[in-house]
Amino acid sequence: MKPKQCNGKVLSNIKILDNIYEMKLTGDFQGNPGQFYMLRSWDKEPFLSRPLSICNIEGNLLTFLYEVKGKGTDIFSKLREGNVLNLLGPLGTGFPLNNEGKIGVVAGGIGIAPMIYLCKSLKNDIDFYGGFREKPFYMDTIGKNVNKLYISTDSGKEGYNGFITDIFNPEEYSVVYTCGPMPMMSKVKNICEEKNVPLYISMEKRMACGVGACLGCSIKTTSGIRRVCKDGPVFRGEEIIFHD
Amino acid sequence: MKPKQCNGKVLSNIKILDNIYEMKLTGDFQGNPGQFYMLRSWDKEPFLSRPLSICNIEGNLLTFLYEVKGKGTDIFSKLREGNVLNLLGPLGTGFPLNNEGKIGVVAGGIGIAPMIYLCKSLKNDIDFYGGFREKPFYMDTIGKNVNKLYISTDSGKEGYNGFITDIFNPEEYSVVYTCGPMPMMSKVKNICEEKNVPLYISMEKRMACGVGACLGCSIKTTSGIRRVCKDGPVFRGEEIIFHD
Amino acid sequence: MTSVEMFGIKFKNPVITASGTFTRDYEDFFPLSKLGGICTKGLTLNEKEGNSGVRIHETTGGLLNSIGLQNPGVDRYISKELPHMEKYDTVIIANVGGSTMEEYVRTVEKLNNTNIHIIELNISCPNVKEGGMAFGIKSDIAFKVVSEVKKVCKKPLIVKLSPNAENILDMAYKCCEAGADGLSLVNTFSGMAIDIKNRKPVFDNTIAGLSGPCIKPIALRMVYEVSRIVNVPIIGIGGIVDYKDALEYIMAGALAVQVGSGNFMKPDICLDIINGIEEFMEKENIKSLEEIRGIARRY
Amino acid sequence: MTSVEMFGIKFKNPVITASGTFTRDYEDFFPLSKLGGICTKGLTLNEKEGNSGVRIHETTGGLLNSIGLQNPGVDRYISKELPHMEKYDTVIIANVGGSTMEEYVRTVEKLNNTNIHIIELNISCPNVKEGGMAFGIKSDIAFKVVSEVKKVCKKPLIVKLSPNAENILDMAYKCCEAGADGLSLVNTFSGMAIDIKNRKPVFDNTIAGLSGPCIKPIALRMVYEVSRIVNVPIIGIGGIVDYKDALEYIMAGALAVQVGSGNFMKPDICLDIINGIEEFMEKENIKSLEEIRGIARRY
Ligand SMILES: Cc1cc2nc3c(=O)[nH]c(=O)nc-3n(C[C@H](O)[C@H](O)[C@H](O)COP(=O)(O)OP(=O)(O)OC[C@H]3O[C@@H](n4cnc5c(N)ncnc54)[C@H](O)[C@@H]3O)c2cc1C
Ligand SMILES: Cc1cc2nc3c(=O)[nH]c(=O)nc-3n(C[C@H](O)[C@H](O)[C@H](O)COP(=O)(O)OP(=O)(O)OC[C@H]3O[C@@H](n4cnc5c(N)ncnc54)[C@H](O)[C@@H]3O)c2cc1C
Ligand SMILES: Cc1cc2nc3c(=O)[nH]c(=O)nc-3n(C[C@H](O)[C@H](O)[C@H](O)COP(=O)(O)O)c2cc1C
Ligand SMILES: Cc1cc2nc3c(=O)[nH]c(=O)nc-3n(C[C@H](O)[C@H](O)[C@H](O)COP(=O)(O)O)c2cc1C
Ligand code: FES
Ligand code: FES
Repeated sequence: MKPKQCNGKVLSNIKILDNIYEMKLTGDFQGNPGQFYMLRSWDKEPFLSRPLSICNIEGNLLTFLYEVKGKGTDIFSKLREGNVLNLLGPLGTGFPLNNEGKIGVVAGGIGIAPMIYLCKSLKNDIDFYGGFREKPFYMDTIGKNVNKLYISTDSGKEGYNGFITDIFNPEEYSVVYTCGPMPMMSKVKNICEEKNVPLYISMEKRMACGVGACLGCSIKTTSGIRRVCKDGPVFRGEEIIFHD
Repeated sequence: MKPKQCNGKVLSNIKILDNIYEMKLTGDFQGNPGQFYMLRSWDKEPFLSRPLSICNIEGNLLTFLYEVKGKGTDIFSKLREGNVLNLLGPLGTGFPLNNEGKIGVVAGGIGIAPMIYLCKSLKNDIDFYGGFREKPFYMDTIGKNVNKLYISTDSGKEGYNGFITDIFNPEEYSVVYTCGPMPMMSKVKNICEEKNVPLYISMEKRMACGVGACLGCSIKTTSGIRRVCKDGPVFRGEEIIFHD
Repeated sequence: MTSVEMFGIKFKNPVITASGTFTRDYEDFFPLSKLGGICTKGLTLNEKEGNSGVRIHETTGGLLNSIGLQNPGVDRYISKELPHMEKYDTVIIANVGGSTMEEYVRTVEKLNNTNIHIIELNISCPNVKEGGMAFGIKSDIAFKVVSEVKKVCKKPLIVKLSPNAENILDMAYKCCEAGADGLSLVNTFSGMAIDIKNRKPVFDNTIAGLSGPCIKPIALRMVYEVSRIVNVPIIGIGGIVDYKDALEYIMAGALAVQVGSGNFMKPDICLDIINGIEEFMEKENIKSLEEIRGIARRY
Repeated sequence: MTSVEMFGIKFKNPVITASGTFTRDYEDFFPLSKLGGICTKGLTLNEKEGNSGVRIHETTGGLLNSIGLQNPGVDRYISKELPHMEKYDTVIIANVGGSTMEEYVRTVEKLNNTNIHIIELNISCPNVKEGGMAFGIKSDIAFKVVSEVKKVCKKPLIVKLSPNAENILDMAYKCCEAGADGLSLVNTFSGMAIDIKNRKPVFDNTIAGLSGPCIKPIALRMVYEVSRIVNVPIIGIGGIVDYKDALEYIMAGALAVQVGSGNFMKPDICLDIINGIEEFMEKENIKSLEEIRGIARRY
């Protein structure tokens, strides 16, 4: 799928929880789970576009799930129905969808965003592990083929009180996919390696171009220096080097 | 009247003609004819606020009449009902309102903006001379005490075909007020000086602070270097030196 | 909590308004005594009318200015303006401009007998054609002018550095050697703009001074580098528009900061910055700015 | 109409993509043959992994980068990447980086035997710790490296100047004396940022390179000044994001321009700039860019 420049028109942009928002755009979109778009709804300031993962695509509807972190996401959160954004995408290399057997998905916080689309696109049986700080969110959207749903919260308000990796056991799965905070993903990697279960990790790094040109998002992997925006964001677990 | 920072909420923002807009704000406003506000409806970019003259104040309603010239006024033109602007004002020294006798007002193009409020505030009989490029606009708002209304257009589409200064004769007036393009005001000054009629000129210069601190708006006058934003924008005719 | 001290002079907080960007005209918007300090417009021996033509041109993230040191001259400033400034309970810094060595010396001599707390020597104004610029560019020339001024100066002497200096480290070092009690940096960057419609430079003077958030990364780098090699107090200047910017300068090694163009965005921006610093200190449990001053230099 | 010529090489238009900001990856978004030229990422003799840690940090009106010359090395570039680049009907400029005189010379020698049209010598990358920087700062050192490279270089040689040069005029002059066939300016400005939460510099390397619209007024001033004193073609670089910016550089004396960070805003921004220049020329009845090149220098 060749990426392209396109416009998206805000259909809805609603607060899900605290500073978590769901934005639905109408337009002509495509993309696979794990791919992302570079977005901007401004002219020259801020200077750079912001990468957001595809959280869902249905027909001409593209959904993003995002957390307000700084300037750019704050501007996004203020968009209203009818506002128009510039998009560039779909970008990057997503999750492989051709695995057999039962699949484990481990997501932390806003890291659930790409996993929603992933769960909807996979034909396999899925166990979903979602780790949250205060309260789980958006879990009603993960799709029908999710078998078991494990939830943890740091607060203990819902589900297991602690880290999701405490209750994650990869032994039943033919493959595991993960996206979330680095410490979580690092732990998932260790657990999967111990049990010899193949793992795919979705990485995050600050981006300028998003298309593979600037080398701003390079990371050192076991297979050399790779660009998160083009060679990733999804990498095989054994490629990723975490510095804990 | 001490200037202050305040907010204005857009009540309406409508296109009057081509790139001429009228914006009405609600808030707590004050000010005299010839005074202006520094406006911004953005965070850091563009960096500077934009000066606009008070076109009218009625109760809690402040009207601006503006022409879209560049970045800032373009952003203004896109504001919608309910949007909020930051204002600083009222700033500067306006027109003296305590003159006796019949008054002549000569305005060119968007230079009519402060003259609307002026005409509404004066108690005197007023003759209004309005020069326009293509078509006159906003002339229905100049108020009831305008005696005669002279219109000229460069296009010849309405009124006298030519410059307003061709048909302006100051002899009947005890004082003349003018605002508009420099060449027009320079001509008005010559005409008034010839006939020995006192003149007040509203000047324009790029501003940074708007409050008298940066000296960015200084002009050389017969009474020394003066700041358009604080000592003006209204100056006595004999002070102004035009470089034709 | 936010207070800092320089030359035995106490500043309520580290936020000072920068020369040429702030006057009493701002008192309509907030009590000026809340400021750490106020720095005057560049004063010269004689009155200056400043430059002709356009004086302000907005750029992305800042502005170019070509004011040209317009000021009433030091005598009139002392007699007419200073009495008003003295009413405020804040530190007053006199910024001194000039185009010859002698002019600097004589202007400073006049300020010796006033209640001004500190003198800031502007050896770097890019907007005066006759000269002045070279002082800020070549460190040997700067050394001479600072030495001469130091001989007569009875107030603490801060030298304000130009980012256009050929070698900012050498410049800083030489100014200190010549007797500077403190350094402030940076002044505006030499820049220009062209009016493509009229096919000529926007400014009558062609070159103007760039300031605002656009210059912050460069200015911060200079403060960081200079603060590693000198032992005098440093005032960080350049593109500060919020408390985070101010804290970056402090962590880079600045004792205080000056806010210039930011005042044009919001007349009481300095208050926001002061409050922001205070809140940050509370949240991070910082008792004195000394705890974080220059902390980023460890790396 | 928009075409320009340098060293007998014809450029369809004066818009070239700047080194390190543009690769074939952009061909998804527009036909690259529309470009005046493409400049490669800085090539070094051996492969370079680039810098660790954060590599990109957004600032007001631009960004800081600390890529650290990541590249596959000149040999692999020539064998693996160049064949793809040659498909495009546009001028290819090889940007050469290095940290020793010998490295520059040997890299250039390898490029001599390729179809690359022009070599751009980057004597100014601020992101390599071992050195390289001094070449771009001291004009005497630049003179040496340019002289050595010139001796072996069989392609037209453009020297890319650093805005961090102590004296940009002297630098330009010396590079021309040493044999530069053309000059391009500017590279990124040395800048930095501090992470106040973690109280340390954002970049592992502390210093990074500033680019984008924020630097335009300074870069434009340098192009203007340099173009007044040298006779070789000049490529203007720094903060160009629309056709008006490009025309400012041309009116300041540039023969062509390079667009860097602007590509990150909009992948086909160069097309917009090319079209904008064309429309401007039509509207203003300009037959050739020569008519307006350097026109603002009259003042
Ligand atoms: C491939 C990819 C997919 C992503 N998908 C999502 C998603 O679906 N939902 C979501 O909420 N977030 C997602 N993120 C993170 C999101 O891009 C950042 O939170 C966002 O860019 C922050 O921008 P800001 O302007 O709010 O913050 P600021 O701090 O003002 O941003 C400053 C700069 O840093 C960059 N930046 C800051 N934080 C991050 C970060 N964590 N990762 C990458 N760049 C960062 C910004 O892009 C910008 O260039 C994704 C990141 C990547 C790389
Ligand atoms: C005291 C005063 C009162 C004014 N009142 C009105 C009014 O009531 N209605 C109206 O339409 N216009 C008025 N103007 C002019 C108006 O301020 C400018 O047209 C406007 O600032 C242009 O901004 P921009 O961002 O659209 O253009 P840009 O060209 O993008 O602006 C760039 C910079 O130049 C400044 N600038 C550009 N043109 C002018 C100008 N003609 N005068 C002053 N600064 C300028 C801008 O403020 C800004 O700082 C007034 C100007 C002054 C000084
Ligand atoms: C309009 C204007 C006038 C200035 N006048 C002076 C001056 O007279 N003397 C001086 O030393 N610096 C002067 N400066 C420089 C500022 O004091 C400050 O060093 C510079 O603007 C950088 O800070 P900023 O980015 O916060 O504006 C002036 C700056 C501006 C914008
Ligand atoms: C991410 C990035 C990487 C760069 N890499 C190089 C490089 O390898 N060699 C070089 O000479 N310049 C490099 N530059 C500098 C640009 O070519 C250009 O000179 C500079 O960015 C200023 O132009 P701009 O403001 O249009 O970006 C790089 C710039 C950026 C932003
Ligand atoms: S963001 Fe530019 S290469 Fe990945
Ligand atoms: S705009 Fe600053 S003094 Fe008038």
